[in-house]
Amino acid sequence: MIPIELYIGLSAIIFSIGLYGLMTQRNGIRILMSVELMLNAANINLVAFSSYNADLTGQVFALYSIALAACEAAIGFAILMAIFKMKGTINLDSINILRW
Amino acid sequence: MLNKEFSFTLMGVLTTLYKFFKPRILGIVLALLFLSVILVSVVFTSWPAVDQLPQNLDDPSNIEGIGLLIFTDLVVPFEILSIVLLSSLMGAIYMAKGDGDE
Amino acid sequence: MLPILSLIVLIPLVFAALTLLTKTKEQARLMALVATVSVLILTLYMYLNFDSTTAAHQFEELYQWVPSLGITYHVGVDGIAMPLILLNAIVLPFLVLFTWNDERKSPNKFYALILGTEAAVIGVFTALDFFLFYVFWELTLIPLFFMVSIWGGPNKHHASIKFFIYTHVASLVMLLGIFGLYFAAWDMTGTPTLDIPTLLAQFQLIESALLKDMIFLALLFGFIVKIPSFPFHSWQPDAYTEAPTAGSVLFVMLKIGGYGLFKIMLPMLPFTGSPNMMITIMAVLGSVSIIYGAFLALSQKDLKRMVAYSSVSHMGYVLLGAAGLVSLSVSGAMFQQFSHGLIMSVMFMSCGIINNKTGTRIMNDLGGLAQKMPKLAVIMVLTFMASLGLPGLSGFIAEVSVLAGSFGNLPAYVIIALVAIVITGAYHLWALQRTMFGVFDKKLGTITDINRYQTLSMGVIAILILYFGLNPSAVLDMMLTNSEQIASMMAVMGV
Amino acid sequence: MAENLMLFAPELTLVLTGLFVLMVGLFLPTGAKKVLGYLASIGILVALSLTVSSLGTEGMAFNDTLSVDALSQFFKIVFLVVALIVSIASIKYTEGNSHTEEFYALSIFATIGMMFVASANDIMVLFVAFELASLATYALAGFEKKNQKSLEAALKYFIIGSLSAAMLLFGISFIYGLTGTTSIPGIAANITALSTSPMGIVAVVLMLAGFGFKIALVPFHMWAPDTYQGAPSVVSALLAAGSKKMGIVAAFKIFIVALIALQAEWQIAFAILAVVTMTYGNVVALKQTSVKRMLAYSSLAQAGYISMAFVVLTPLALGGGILYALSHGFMKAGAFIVTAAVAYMVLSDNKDSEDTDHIDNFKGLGVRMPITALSMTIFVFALAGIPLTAGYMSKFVLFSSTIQSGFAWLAVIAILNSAISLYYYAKIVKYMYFLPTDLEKVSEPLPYVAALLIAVAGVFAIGFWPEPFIHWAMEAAMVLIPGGM
Amino acid sequence: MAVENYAFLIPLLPALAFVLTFFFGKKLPNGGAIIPIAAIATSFVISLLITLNLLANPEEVVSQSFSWFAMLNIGILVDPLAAVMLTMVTFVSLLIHIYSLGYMSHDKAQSRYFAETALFTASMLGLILSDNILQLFICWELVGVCSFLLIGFWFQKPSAATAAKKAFLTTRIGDVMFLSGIVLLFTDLFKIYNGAIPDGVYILRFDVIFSHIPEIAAMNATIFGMEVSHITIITLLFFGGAVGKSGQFPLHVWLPDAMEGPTTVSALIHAATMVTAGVYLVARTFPMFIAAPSSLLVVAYLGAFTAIFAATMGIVMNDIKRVLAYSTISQLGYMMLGLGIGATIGAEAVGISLFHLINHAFFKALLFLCAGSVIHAVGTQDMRQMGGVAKVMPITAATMIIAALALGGFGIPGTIIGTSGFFSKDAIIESAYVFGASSGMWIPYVLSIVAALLTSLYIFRLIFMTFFGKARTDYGGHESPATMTIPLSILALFALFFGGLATERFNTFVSDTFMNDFVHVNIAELAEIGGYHLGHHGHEPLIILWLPLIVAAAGLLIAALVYGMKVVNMDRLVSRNNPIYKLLYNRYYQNELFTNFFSVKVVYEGLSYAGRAIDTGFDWLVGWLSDLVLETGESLRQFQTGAVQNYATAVITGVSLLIILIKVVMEVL
Repeated sequence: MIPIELYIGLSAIIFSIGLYGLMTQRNGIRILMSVELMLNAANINLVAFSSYNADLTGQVFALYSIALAACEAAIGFAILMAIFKMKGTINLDSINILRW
Repeated sequence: MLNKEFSFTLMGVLTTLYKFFKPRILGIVLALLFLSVILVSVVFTSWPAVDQLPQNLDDPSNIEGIGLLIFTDLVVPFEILSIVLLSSLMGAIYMAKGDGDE
Repeated sequence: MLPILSLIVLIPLVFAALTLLTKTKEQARLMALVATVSVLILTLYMYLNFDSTTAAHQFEELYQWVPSLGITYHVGVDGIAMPLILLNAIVLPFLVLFTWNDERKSPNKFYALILGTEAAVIGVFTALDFFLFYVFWELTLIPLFFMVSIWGGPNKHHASIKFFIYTHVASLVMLLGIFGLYFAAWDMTGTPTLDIPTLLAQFQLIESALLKDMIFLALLFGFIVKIPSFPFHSWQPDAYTEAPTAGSVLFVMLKIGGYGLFKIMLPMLPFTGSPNMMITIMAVLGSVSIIYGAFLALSQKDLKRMVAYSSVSHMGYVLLGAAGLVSLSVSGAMFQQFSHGLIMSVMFMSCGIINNKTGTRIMNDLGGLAQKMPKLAVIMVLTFMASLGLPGLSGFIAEVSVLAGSFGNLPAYVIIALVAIVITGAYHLWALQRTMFGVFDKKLGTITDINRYQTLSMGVIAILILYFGLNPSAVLDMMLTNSEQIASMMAVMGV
Repeated sequence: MAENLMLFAPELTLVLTGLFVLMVGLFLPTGAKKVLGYLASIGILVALSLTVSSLGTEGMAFNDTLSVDALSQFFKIVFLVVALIVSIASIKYTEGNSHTEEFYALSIFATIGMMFVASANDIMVLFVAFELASLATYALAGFEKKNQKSLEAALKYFIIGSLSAAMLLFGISFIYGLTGTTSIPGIAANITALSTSPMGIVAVVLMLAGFGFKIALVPFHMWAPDTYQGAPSVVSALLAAGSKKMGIVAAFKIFIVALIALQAEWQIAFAILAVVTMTYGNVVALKQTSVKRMLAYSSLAQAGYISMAFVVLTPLALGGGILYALSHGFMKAGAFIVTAAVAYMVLSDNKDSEDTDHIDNFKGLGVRMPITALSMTIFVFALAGIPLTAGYMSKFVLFSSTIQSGFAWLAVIAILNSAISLYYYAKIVKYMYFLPTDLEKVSEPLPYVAALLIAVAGVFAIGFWPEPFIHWAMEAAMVLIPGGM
Repeated sequence: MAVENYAFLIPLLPALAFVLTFFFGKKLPNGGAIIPIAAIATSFVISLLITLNLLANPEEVVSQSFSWFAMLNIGILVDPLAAVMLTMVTFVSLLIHIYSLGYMSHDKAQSRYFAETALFTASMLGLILSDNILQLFICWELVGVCSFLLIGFWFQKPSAATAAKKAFLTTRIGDVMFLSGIVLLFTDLFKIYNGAIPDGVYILRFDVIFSHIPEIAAMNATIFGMEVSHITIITLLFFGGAVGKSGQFPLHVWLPDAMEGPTTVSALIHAATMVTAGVYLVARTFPMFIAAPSSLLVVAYLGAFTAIFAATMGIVMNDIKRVLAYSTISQLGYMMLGLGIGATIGAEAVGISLFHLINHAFFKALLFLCAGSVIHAVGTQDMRQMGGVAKVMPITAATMIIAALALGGFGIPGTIIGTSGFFSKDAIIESAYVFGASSGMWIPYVLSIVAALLTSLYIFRLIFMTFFGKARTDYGGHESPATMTIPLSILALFALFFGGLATERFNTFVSDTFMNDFVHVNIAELAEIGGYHLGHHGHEPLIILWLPLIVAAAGLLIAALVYGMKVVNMDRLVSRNNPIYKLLYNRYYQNELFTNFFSVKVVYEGLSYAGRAIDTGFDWLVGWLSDLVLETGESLRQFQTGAVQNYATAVITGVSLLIILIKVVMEVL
């Protein structure tokens, strides 16, 4: 039997990887991927807890959140596309006219 | 060029490592900090339901339960999700689509 | 019964709005005159019907406003407020007359702001609810801020911002004090109220001496910045100097700091944790203001700035008198506010005229103006004499009451004030000598005497200075009634 | 079921309005799309009047996943009022735009999301509705897709939004794991496992990050200035005035109702964040040259004030916070609409203007657009807390309750902050009235004026006659702490 | 008809005249001079009638009080002391006004002149009439203001404006002391009544004050380790006021400068009004002084010192008016000395002093008016440019010599033959002798004798330099018109005969001031409070009676020898190389010390600029604070880098740190 700590540990690691990606990457797509990673880490948690709590709500939640992640990705890509169309790049370093 | 790629001197390794880590070091540190905070918390938490895991083993398929839940107890989020989908679709299309009218 | 107090606040407010809509200078000034004169008439009516033998509030009106927080619309006047309302009501029509022929941009806004200030200041004096009090208190800021920023001198932005922020911070601290009082009373009685008399009565029931001291000090801070007293006076010379003449006069009318001192601080004083410390604070600030303002006035080159600093010095008497805690000193301090209002308004009008006609206020560049402007010279000499405390004029009554009244309790501070009298005389005379007397400088060009509106307005106020100097009882009686009440409370508490 | 639906008539009206606008828009030529704005406004107005008329009704619906009570009613009114102001103002903003229907549909959907958050009684509903409000506004922020700033605003908003959504979800997952339920009252009932473990703090902070993103609390605020500045002004109004309040109501529900057992933890967190946020917001706002950015920082500061309600946690404080939310809705929406009007003015002077939100454009506004300038004066004075405005009334209740509960230090900091804030608010007024301009007077577009007047009316209504509003706010606060702690 | 009931008109009529003349004088001939003249004449008549009535019935003092404000009142009190003063002031003022008709006839601002002199007279009359100390102070200050206005009458002259300011400020230093005394007195009385003053009791009225002298004397204050009675402090402060007003050392510096006004104004100031106010104040509050012997000593010593101090300077002045000015200071010193020796002779001191005051008023007014007449004719004030004026202006010369004789104090002891100054001044000198005899303190007496010598010397120096010898410059002069000479003649008559005629009655009449229905004090008992007994008049040796006359004659002789016959060459003495001459000529460098160093350097440049620096400091502090906040804002802005990864970093850092922070805080709490 796998202790739940391991699931949570896994999800925490995945989440941290997502965080790391978010902090260091310059490419918009990679950023999006990092976000997906984090959302899915949370999903792992939800499903694991659902299972350990013998309660299906968590799994439903996970489903919803997958859908939300998809929506988010869609919007994110659309924004990146718009930016690409205007500037020809999705390198986030070049997007900092709004500051201070 | 060749010389550089195949140099396995200690200095070279260190330089490469340094170049790799320098822009990433803050991210790594912070991610590790976050991870450690979570993990410490996880370890010091007494999780309640460890023994009860096998309960679900007799019905490995949850699809039916999930379906029931979606359309009974949790119908509201589902409905809202539909609006979310619609609006994100709308938003995505609007953002992504070229300007035909120009 | 006519809701006379509401009327004297509402009339200027409504007319201010109407004045904003006018197009020409003629309409605007007429509006302003009508409004101020009607306030004057109502106030005189009130004054004549005022019973100066009682310290109770008169002409009260009370309506519920926000019952859940204990906020009411409660107005009324007593012997502390009445003279100050009278002061405003008297000076404002003449201020309008004074500016009758002036040319300035957007006169409609100008007169609207004058009326707005009048409404707000009178509002403070009538309010018997802390909420209302604070509302009017803050409202006085806005028109004056605009007054300075639109029509002010070359340094107007700096001055207006400084004034605004300085006094706003003070008001906020005062608000903290009000909150403290409000909730301490709420906790005790279980019902929220912001009614000033009720809260003042409940203040003594608060158990924690520390809390009482904090409340007292917070309120005191708010008031003394407005007075203003050393060391929180530095907004005042800038604001007074940069303001247009009418603005300076309005600033002078803004006697709300001292009013709060008498109305709110003194009834609370004997019940604070350490009344003696509070008295010392007030006395020290008062006497230091007196002498410090005097020295600074002496060092000024700019006539208007000198007058502004002299105001710091004079308002020191208000604090000193309040700290004296004898009915004579307290009423003298109240009278000082009243008389200072009259005197300073004429002084600022004189400064304004001199600045207008000669284009400078630097005293060394002036001189011999008495030859060209004899009428102004007469009025100016009279008011300067009043300001330096010449007997027979109103300033003296106030000073002597404060000094004689306070000496018993605060001898050391009174001696400081007495020393300052000489300095006060010095800078006044020096200013007179350098502006009015001596050889007329041809560089100043052709200079005509003041016009008849200015003569009328300044002359009438000057005559009032004389009148109240000879017959101080006209307002001092009602002040005495109230200050005796305060003093007797001190006596009961053994302070 | 029917009663359930009746409870949600305002939401349903909005959904129908959104869909209707979207459908109609498809068949209309660009020139005629102006009518969509009116349609949307009418729909919102209907929803608003339905909400107001149903004030006082209470009830649970859909297996207790949604609840209608004083709190949700109050915040629904806040969102609807903001939506109404924004939608009226947008009539002018979207004029001549071929994508009007998308704009209106998205803003209405975002409003629906906010309203569902207000009535959510289940953390899952709350999360999904939260995401609805976020996702719809991501696109809105980038609505001017030819404008680099707008796109950048959208991107930053989106990335930080996704991050905080992930954190929120992560936090929710822990709460779910340790309490075994997603129902808000259920969590409160099963809190023991969470409150006794270190996971409690983690969950609280993760949730805080999620909501703090919306509320714009330091350090989760960093998107806000950029986005408020870059996004179209009307959208900024919706974000600052509406979606910020959604974060607040969500935090109210989660922290005060569900996680009340962890009160000590999140009170500390809120105390720190409130102080840091209000100070940072005010201090940084001092030197801004973009009015929208200044308003964004001011909005940060206001969020800091509202957060004080979490620290004090008395009925009066919560009532004050809730009242502040409403007042801030009026003031901030109004102020951003003013920047929209100014942007319109600047663009009508010069089509290629870049910095439409620069404070220099406010020079002489008092002459050029008198109504707009006067409204702006009222809004900034209200934000600064000048009496007889909504801002003062709310500060009065909130700050005074802080003192009442013995948090005098917090009140002192807040009051000092509001003194500092006066500097930059006064600066705007100074630019509008005291700095000269040689440009002509501009006719003020009716929609903007109408929106501004609504906001001004709201500001003065609360300022002059606060009694009913305080009453409602207190009732709403009582929902959160029934016992009155 | 009871003329007493109209006593209030005495100051009121001139005050009214001021208003009328000020506003309507320009339209009337002679600047409306007739109004004040008529008003003052009426006042004079009333005063005279009251005085005569009082002479007949010393008990019938006039006293009327009205409540003013708080526990203070306004009222009038005409007792013998006030009555003689009133009569003198109205009389001299009337004559000066008449004289001014001619003297000021060419001045454009005539009406302002007459208005201001009327007010000046009115304030002085009000001062005399006051029945309470506060009202006295009020009029006291008004007198100061009028002097300010009149000294600065030709305000377009910078020197006049400066002199006016100096006069006002210097006297104001004294006024502040006076006011301090009133404040202390008030506080003490307030304490005595324990704050509850019965209705109808006006605590600053003289009768109330005097009746509480024992209680006040019982109060003590510790100053620099010394126990001082409050009565001593109060009287010293009052005397401080008198020092300022009456030009006693060291506050006399304004008096010589006050010559910047018209000569008639100088006459008014020096003879009738202003300067006598100080003496009057001490006389009026004499019962208090009696109870404070140390104060009386101060009065006596300072008076004697001033008498000789001013006389030394009078010798070397070349400006005719300045000589007279120093003479005034010196004579006022005599009056103070006369009061100061009251510790020995009791209430009689008031009589002696007042007698000299009255006589001095006559001959000093006469001296000034004559000097004015001479200046009017000659067109200069410098005596070195005069000489032989007697030939041109016989009446003026004659009257002035009479005045000089009066000032010098010529007369035959033991008879009633003598100039007015003789009777009063000798009385003071003799009292000083008595004082010395009873207390062993001889300094006042010695000083007063030497001063008598100097007095005679400087006044005859003036006479000889001005009227005799050859004309030193080419001036065209003529005798003044009748409006000027008639007042001169009248005054000359008084200067000659008044002393002799009044000397019998005067002392007792005035000394009775403190023994009537209104003010009833027992001087002897008060002296007991002060801790001493009044002395008794012994019989002075004959030489003491004759000594003043001898020194006066000696002075006359020296003046005649040096300035009249020029038997002694003064060139060596009168030179800048002679340090004593230099010291005297530069007036002991008071101007440098008081004005330039103390007022300008210490007060103006030192203290006020220090205050200014402090103020700038406060401003700077506030500015610095606000700049700090602004700068903080500016630097905090930099955190907002614009790079979205940094934003994410901030969020993540925030989350991690917040978790740790809360944990830490939870542990700590």
